[in-house]
Amino acid sequence: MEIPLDDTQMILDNIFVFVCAVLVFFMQAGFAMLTAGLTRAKSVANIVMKNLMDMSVGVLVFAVVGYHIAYSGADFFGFSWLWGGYADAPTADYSLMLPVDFFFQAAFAAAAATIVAGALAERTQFRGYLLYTVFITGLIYPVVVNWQWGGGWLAQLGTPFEDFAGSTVVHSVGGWAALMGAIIIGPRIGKYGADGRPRALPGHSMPLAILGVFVLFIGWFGFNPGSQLAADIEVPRIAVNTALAAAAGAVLAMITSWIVSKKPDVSMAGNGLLGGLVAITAGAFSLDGYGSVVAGAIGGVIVVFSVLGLERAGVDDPVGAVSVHGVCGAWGTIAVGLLANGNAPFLEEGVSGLLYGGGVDLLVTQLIGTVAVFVFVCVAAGLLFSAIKAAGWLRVSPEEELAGLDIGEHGAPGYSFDMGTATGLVVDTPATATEKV
Amino acid sequence: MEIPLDDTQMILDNIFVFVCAVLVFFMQAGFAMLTAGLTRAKSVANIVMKNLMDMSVGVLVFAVVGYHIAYSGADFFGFSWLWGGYADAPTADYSLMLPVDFFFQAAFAAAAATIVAGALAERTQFRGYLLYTVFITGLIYPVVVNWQWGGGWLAQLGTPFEDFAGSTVVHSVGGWAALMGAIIIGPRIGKYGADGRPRALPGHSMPLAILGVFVLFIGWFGFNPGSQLAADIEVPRIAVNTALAAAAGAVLAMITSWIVSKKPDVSMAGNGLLGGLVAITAGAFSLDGYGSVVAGAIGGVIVVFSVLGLERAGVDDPVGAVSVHGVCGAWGTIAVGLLANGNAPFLEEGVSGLLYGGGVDLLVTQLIGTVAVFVFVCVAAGLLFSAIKAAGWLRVSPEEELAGLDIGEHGAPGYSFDMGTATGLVVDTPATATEKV
Amino acid sequence: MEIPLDDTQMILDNIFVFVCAVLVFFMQAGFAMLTAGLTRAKSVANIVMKNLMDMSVGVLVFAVVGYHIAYSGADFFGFSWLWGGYADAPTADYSLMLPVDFFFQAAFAAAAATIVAGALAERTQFRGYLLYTVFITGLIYPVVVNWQWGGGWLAQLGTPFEDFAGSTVVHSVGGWAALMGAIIIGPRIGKYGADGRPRALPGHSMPLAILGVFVLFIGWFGFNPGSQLAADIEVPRIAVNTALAAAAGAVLAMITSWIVSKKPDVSMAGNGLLGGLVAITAGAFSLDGYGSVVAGAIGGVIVVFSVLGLERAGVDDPVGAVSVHGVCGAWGTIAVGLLANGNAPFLEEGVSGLLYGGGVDLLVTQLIGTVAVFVFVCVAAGLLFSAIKAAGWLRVSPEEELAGLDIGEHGAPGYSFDMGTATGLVVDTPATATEKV
Amino acid sequence: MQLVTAIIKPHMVEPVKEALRAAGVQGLTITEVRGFGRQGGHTETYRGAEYQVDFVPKVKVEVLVEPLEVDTVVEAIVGAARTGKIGDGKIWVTPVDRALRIRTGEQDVAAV
Amino acid sequence: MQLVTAIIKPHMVEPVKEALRAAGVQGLTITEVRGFGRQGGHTETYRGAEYQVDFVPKVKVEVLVEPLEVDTVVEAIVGAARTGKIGDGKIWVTPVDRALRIRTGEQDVAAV
Amino acid sequence: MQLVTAIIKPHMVEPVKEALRAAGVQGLTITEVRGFGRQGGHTETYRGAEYQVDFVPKVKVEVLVEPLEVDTVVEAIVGAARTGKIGDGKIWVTPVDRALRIRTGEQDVAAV
Ligand SMILES: Nc1ncnc2c1ncn2[C@@H]1O[C@H](COP(=O)(O)OP(=O)(O)O)[C@@H](O)[C@H]1O
Ligand SMILES: Nc1ncnc2c1ncn2[C@@H]1O[C@H](COP(=O)(O)OP(=O)(O)O)[C@@H](O)[C@H]1O
Ligand SMILES: Nc1ncnc2c1ncn2[C@@H]1O[C@H](COP(=O)(O)OP(=O)(O)O)[C@@H](O)[C@H]1O
Repeated sequence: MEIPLDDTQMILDNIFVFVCAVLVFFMQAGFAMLTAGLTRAKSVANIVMKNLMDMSVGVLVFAVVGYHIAYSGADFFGFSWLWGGYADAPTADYSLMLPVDFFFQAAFAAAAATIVAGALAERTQFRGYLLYTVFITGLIYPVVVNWQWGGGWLAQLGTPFEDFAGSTVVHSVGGWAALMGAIIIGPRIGKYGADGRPRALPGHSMPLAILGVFVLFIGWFGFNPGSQLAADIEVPRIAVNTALAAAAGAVLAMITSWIVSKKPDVSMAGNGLLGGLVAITAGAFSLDGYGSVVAGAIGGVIVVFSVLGLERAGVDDPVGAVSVHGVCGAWGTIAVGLLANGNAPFLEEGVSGLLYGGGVDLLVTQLIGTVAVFVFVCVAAGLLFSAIKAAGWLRVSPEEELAGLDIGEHGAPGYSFDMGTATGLVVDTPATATEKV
Repeated sequence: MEIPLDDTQMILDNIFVFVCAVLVFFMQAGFAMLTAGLTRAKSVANIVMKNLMDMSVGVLVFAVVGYHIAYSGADFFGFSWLWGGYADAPTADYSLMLPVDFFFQAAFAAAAATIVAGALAERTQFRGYLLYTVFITGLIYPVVVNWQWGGGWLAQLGTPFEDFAGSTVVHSVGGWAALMGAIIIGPRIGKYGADGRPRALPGHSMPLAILGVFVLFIGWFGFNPGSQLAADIEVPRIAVNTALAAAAGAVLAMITSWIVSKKPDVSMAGNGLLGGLVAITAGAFSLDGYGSVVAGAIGGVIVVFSVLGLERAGVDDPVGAVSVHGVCGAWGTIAVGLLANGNAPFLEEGVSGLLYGGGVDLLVTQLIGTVAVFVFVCVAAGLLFSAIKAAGWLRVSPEEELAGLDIGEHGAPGYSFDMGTATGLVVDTPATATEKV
Repeated sequence: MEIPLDDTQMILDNIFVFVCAVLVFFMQAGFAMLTAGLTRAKSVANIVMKNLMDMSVGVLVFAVVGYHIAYSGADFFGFSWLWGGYADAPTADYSLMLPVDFFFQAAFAAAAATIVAGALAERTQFRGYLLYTVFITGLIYPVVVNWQWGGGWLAQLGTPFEDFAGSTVVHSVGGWAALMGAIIIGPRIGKYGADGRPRALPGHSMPLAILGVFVLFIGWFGFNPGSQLAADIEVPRIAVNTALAAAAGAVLAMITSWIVSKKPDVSMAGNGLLGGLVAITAGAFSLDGYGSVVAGAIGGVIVVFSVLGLERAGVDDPVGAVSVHGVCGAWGTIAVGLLANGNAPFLEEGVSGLLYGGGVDLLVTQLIGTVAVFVFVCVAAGLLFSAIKAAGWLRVSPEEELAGLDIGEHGAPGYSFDMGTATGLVVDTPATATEKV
Repeated sequence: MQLVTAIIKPHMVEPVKEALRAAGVQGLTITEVRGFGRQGGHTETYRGAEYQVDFVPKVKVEVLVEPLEVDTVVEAIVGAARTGKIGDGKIWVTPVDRALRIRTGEQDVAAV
Repeated sequence: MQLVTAIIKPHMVEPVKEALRAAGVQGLTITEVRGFGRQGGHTETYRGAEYQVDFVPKVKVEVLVEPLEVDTVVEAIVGAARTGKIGDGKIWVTPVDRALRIRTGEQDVAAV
Repeated sequence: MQLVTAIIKPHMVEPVKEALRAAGVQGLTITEVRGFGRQGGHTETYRGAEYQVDFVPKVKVEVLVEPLEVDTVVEAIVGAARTGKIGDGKIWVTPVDRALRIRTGEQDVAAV
């Protein structure tokens, strides 16, 4: 295909996707802060280091291997394109240049990789984590992308699988890998009492955690609208759907946690917003505003119960990665089969979900894709983490875990307050003795 | 109006406003960090939770009610547009699509709502705050928007009210609501000594606070340039005016605080930058570079004296929200009446302020708008907060306040440092005894 | 030159550079968090204040002086353009409007200025730092810009100096100024033991530091792609080069620190990512993907050895600013002379580096430029810091330094944790006595 | 010399300090501590799970006093720190063999 | 009355508290401290430079007990805190002249 | 046994530790504390308002020593921590009835 290089609309498409990709890369900062905030201070340097390195390693591995598996279908290694000359190579289907397509996809790959860090936090060896990163960005994630966005079997089903921005392709892949990792590595020391009941190991900083949530929220406006892969009039609608689902997820998670545990839990509300976002990621294009609110709201409810259920089932996921990305990703994918609105003027194809009179075809497809990815990722990640475990690279020693991974893995603590500044110089006191309590 | 859907300029306008809206939503992270940093650690989870939820609740309420009050003039409830089909609905006056207009306006509504959180920090019940959020995003803010941007009476004055991006319509609305809230709820325990003199209750983290300032600064480049509602050649000039005013505000607030209190105060300089931004928000289009510097600089000076004055008057506003948003918002609106430069080539209409030879007409209009909004918001917010107070939903118990709202409202502290990590493992010492001080 | 104001491509160019400038301004938040995280808690308010004020002062000084020195060649002071009428003034060479060009350049000037803050952290008087800021943004940086981007002698060499986005023009200027400052002010008390050997004074917060790294990473996608000064099809390729170099820098710095100090150092990996970015800044346009990986990877290795070498040489640079910006900036500039790929289809001019068969011409030019800037900045900054020192404005008293600059310079500590919240309420314990270690 | 040690509620630091100052005490040292006692802890909830926090924040106040003033000091503390609610804390007095001001080397009573 | 002070490893707080509770102790106070001892510190590396950290985190436990129960209390602590590895910590017992409950003014044995 | 407690300036921890080590001391425990005394506090300004901070950061050093070494230890601390400026701090010595090493159960002199 010849690209009209002087076409402003084409340039705009490329610039738009570039900007969206930057927003998606920004999500790395959000993941880092969220995960740091929801885990303990003694391993905080380790967790941000894992975030930093899964992005760095992931981008390189995806450049030479993953991207080619995902999209070429044939060439598994792609050193050649790095040589240059890729500037005016368009991708097959779109008016996008190859580099901008790679840039956007690499940001997605890094996001899929980093989801796992939180679920394995506070107990995973750094080298083991690096090894995992190589395989998820080089093999596991790319294979799933190939199935769908690479034009593979999911895209070729009678009723094609609809996963607009990756509820399943990105988030569930990360989430199910996180699930397998968390199961295979086992819970943190102290997570379960002698009686087997879960104990709270509170995250050390809610401001960092919620900062992370806000940053992820912002990044999602690159994730979903950018997945349109063109600057067109659908973009605003996709953004609104995304915002509505996020808001609904946060509100419903807050309400649910309020009912379940008598107080509105801060980190649950944050997880709920993210659950709402994951839930709308598959359907950001095909749902209407109502559908988006419903998908997000149910995502928010699901997150709370999923977190509690996994905890009771003995899966220790300190940040709720499995629930937010895995479970809500599955829900979001299935939600398309229920709520896709093909009747609204904006969907020319007219593919609708069950509740909008489209019959069960789409729903069945969505279920097939969801289950297929679940099975594939669980098997692949299960083998991967089992191999890392067998090599003795998975879990740190109990001594190191109790002391925190910062010193053990990286040589120095993540926080070092000077004497006299940790507690500040200010004693917090009411003004007068009459205000005694 | 028929929209030419294949028009790249029209697409560009929509994409531009979308990107600006994302920047405005990013301000939520800025507000959260600023407010968290300038308040005490024991209520830090509560304050970030309030920020998270006013955005989430605000977006939903604005979607179904507020947006329609603001712009329809007739339909107060707007469930129908959520059904779909809104994709190619243009707004009346612009080439913007309905969803992008909503997305941008929703970000503004969330900003107006969240301003109040800081002023009421450390003592407001969470449920009371939620209730307030519903009313400001669903009613109070939309009514003011309707007056001006909705084409209401302010826009229809002989010399129309000029509030480009919302010094009054957004910031003063938040600021005056914050003022009424702070008055009605009363100061924090310990803020005033037995002698009635104000005492400092220092914010717990300057890095978080200044991070918030930087994020808000960045977000403002969505707020002001985006308010042009089109990607045109005025955008860069609006951005420069915004940057100059922010810089002048920060520098002047620093100098003022240096003179007033012998040291350049960090949080005041941050407030000054924000005061400069609020002060240029009304005039970002109609002022020239000089005017922008002057408006911002005076904003920076005002902030310092306003903060001190309110404190002495018994109004406890931990983060300076009333001064930054209310007072500087009023100043910025009036500044347009003084400094609008209709002589420069860029303003075709040629409406000038008093100091640029335009006479008093514009100034009078600006004063009318400023006062009208002040009166309306004070009455409306006054009623609202009084009602919440009467319901017993406004203030937490003294016991809870002293212990911090994190545990009382949300069940767990916002910070949980492990023993041994709070203070790090590193003793901060000079190398040798010869460096004794 | 008449600008076709109705040309959508021209508007797109301006909007694109505006968005990139916002990303570059966002780097200020990154610098603030990085520098705060890598220094001690007792001076944290001071360091974020310095970041806030160098941006604010820098923007104003650059507006009235620096920008005109940089680009006019004649008019050293530029008050007039602030009057207005600058809206439709195009810059000479590009289709950019004057305000967007200024906005972008001002963000660069602020970045150059703020680099120094980290190297002088924890011991520099605030007023001395302000004075420095005026001179770097008003004189030193603009002169170097004039040499190259202003069309000065570096741009007029036979083989013109190639510094696409400013490895030398921006980063080395900041880095060498930081070097001179660090030498002239001397190391922090306690940095060197009685035996003269360096001691670690660990930064107080790795999460803040790595947050800063991520934010800088994001900002760089404004810095490099924006330096194309047009929305064209080269932008995505520049972005990919930037991402590859950053990733390679992080990975190689991690590996190098792992080898050198037995553990993968978190802050070094962060520095390495930044070193990779600085190293690709000069060649983001002219290198291919391989070259970018190589340039970034070597940057990552250099950073580690440079940090260690400077420390041993007695230069105390708490955050590695000299190594990241100065040394990697020089490397990146020279790398263009080695790795520029003029053979790939995307470079019409066909200027290649030594290793790509282009001979030594470009390499010689690059060395000339690198050395010239090094000499000029060292002399100019040397004089500047010596003068500030002679005036007694450079270093705080030992008493103040030991107690931290927050109280001494700004009157209050940067952190104030309430009693009972600093350490949280939660005792971190394993569940059972059987897990004794 | 004697050392009076008191465990009090954190927000009582200010009134206790003022009461001691009024009683003529010229110096004291405080430490952040956490207490377990009759007051009990409280239940917190994090991510939907309840957990028991047994320790509550307290502040330890230590005052070195000459024997004759011990009663005054104890009474001053009690007077300022008592709310009558459970958890007000404890005071204990221990003997001190020797006291010394580092700056001057002054001993015992002259040291405080 | 006597005051039993123990320096223990931070993660021993919970078992020690449980052991003391089992031994009938109704109250105690803990403080975050840092210890220097035979256990030695450890080497850390920051930005490529090694440095020695001499102090390790410990927790101080203070229990006011009546003289007859000192042995029980000491044994309870030892039983719970001993791992046999270097750094388990110390216990010391000091005399208390007087003890008092702030809330009620109860003295000595009645105060604990 | 005796317990030597010293309140010193935070940046004196290192020299005091070295002096004690040189004097043969094998272990000690430090705690972050805040002191009120003749040194006075200082005035801070926050958001334009002045306020008085009465407490200054100090570090408490505790050393368990056998009676014969008390003087050596006290002198070592004084020698390292004295600057002659107000606020250098205090030392006090209290009797210890019993001392014990948790790891081995060794008692008294053998425990330190
Ligand atoms: N036996 C004890 N030894 C040491 N400290 C104690 C003891 N008993 C109580 N405390 C301290 O005193 C505080 C208050 O005791 P508590 O029993 O809760 O209430 P009250 O002082 O009103 O009886 C506790 O939090 C703890 O710090
Ligand atoms: N002489 C001492 N005085 C006060 N505290 C001490 C003394 N010796 C040891 N400690 C404390 O006891 C802790 C453990 O001592 P250490 O010598 O490391 O191991 P162990 O208790 O197994 O002999 C130290 O970290 C320190 O806090
Ligand atoms: N009576 C006291 N009881 C307990 N601690 C005291 C007493 N007096 C002073 N201190 C502690 O000693 C520190 C230094 O005392 P200060 O009076 O300021 O100076 P100096 O020790 O030089 O006389 C105080 O900050 C406080 O921690």
